Amino acid sequence: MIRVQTDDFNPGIELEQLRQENNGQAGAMVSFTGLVRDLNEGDSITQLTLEHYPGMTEKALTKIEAQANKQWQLTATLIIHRVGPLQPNDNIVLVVAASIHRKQAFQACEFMIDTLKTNAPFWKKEALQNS
Amino acid sequence: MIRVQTDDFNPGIELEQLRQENNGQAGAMVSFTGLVRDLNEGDSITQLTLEHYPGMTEKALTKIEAQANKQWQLTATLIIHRVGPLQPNDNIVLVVAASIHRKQAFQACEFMIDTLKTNAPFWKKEALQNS
Amino acid sequence: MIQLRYFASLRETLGIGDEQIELPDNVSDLPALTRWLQGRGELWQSALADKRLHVAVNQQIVPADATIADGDEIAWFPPVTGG
Amino acid sequence: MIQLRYFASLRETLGIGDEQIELPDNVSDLPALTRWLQGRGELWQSALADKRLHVAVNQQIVPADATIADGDEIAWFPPVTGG
Repeated sequence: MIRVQTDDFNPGIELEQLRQENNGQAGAMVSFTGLVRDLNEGDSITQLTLEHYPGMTEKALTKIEAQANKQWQLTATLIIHRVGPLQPNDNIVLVVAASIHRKQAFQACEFMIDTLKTNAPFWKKEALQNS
Repeated sequence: MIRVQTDDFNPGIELEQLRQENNGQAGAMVSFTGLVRDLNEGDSITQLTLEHYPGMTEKALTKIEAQANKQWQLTATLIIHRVGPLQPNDNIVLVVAASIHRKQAFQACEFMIDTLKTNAPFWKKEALQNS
Repeated sequence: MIQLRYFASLRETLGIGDEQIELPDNVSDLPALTRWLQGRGELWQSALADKRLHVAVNQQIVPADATIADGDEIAWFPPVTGG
Repeated sequence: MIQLRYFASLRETLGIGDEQIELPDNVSDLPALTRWLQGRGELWQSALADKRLHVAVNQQIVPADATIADGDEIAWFPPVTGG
């Protein structure tokens, strides 16, 4: 499943949901959470805005998920990506892969976030803001 | 941090706790959740009991965590492992690695669960139980 | 008509996010369309000359010499930085 | 005194989880201790002959020929299956 949203998400609720649906099938669930880093330690904070290409974004993420499911034996996959204004330490992205096999879950999760970083039409715009 | 416990744990609460403490430091958080697989589709369920070697278990996990922190640049690590009776689909183990670098978080998380599987004194005992 | 879209820093440079235009005469591929747009002036000339730009036709990344047709949606954007 | 511990299927086979014994005379390494324990009878003889068993001395995995001393905690167990 894929989701693109301005609202925050809760990785814990998503993982618990996937676990409930798992029903004893997969023994391994690997998640990647991307967070907004706070690059400035002084008296200014980073203001981050994530722009995307509505329509193409969903197609790109759906394709990434399909590629992972083709290449590895997965019982569930999930990609959630936020857009819009973000604060330091905010969740940006969540990628989850569940599998019978631990190694496959790791490989699929890493493949999805690596491919997302190079192929999905998101653009970060950072701006310093004096507090 | 490491924990060995009979009680269930909630990966979501643990991840959110780590995120709150992260404070904008790490941009990548990778988690592995191990679940009890339900190997039987018929009218019997798997009864799983996890035995361990108290004392040595904690030492082994502490060593695994220290090795990961030595080998990779991590901002936080966590290993939680359950012992005692477990039901199908229950959480068994949670391993988390947070880092500035995505690749390092993946490698450290996979290293910790791989090493745990070969070096930490846990033993699964499965028994079929007619329902 | 074709739909043109510009994203991120390119949108800011050009001061436009999207537009609909008639497919210009004798334009049937990306290089020809880019040259046509660059004819709009210095700003367009230099902005679209950036070799790092990606182009998507109908929401799929395509090579720089891809063909285009009436009804297409064509988007230019800098390297993506999501995740 | 030395502390002996047996885990998992080995504990079930032997019917004992742990015991404290005096360090037997002339026993200063694992092979000698194992032979001494195997002298307890057929059950011990065959159970401790399993090459897949691991041994930990003072809660650290050690090679099969490790030395032991008075006060040590020595544990035998089958391959681990956690995670």
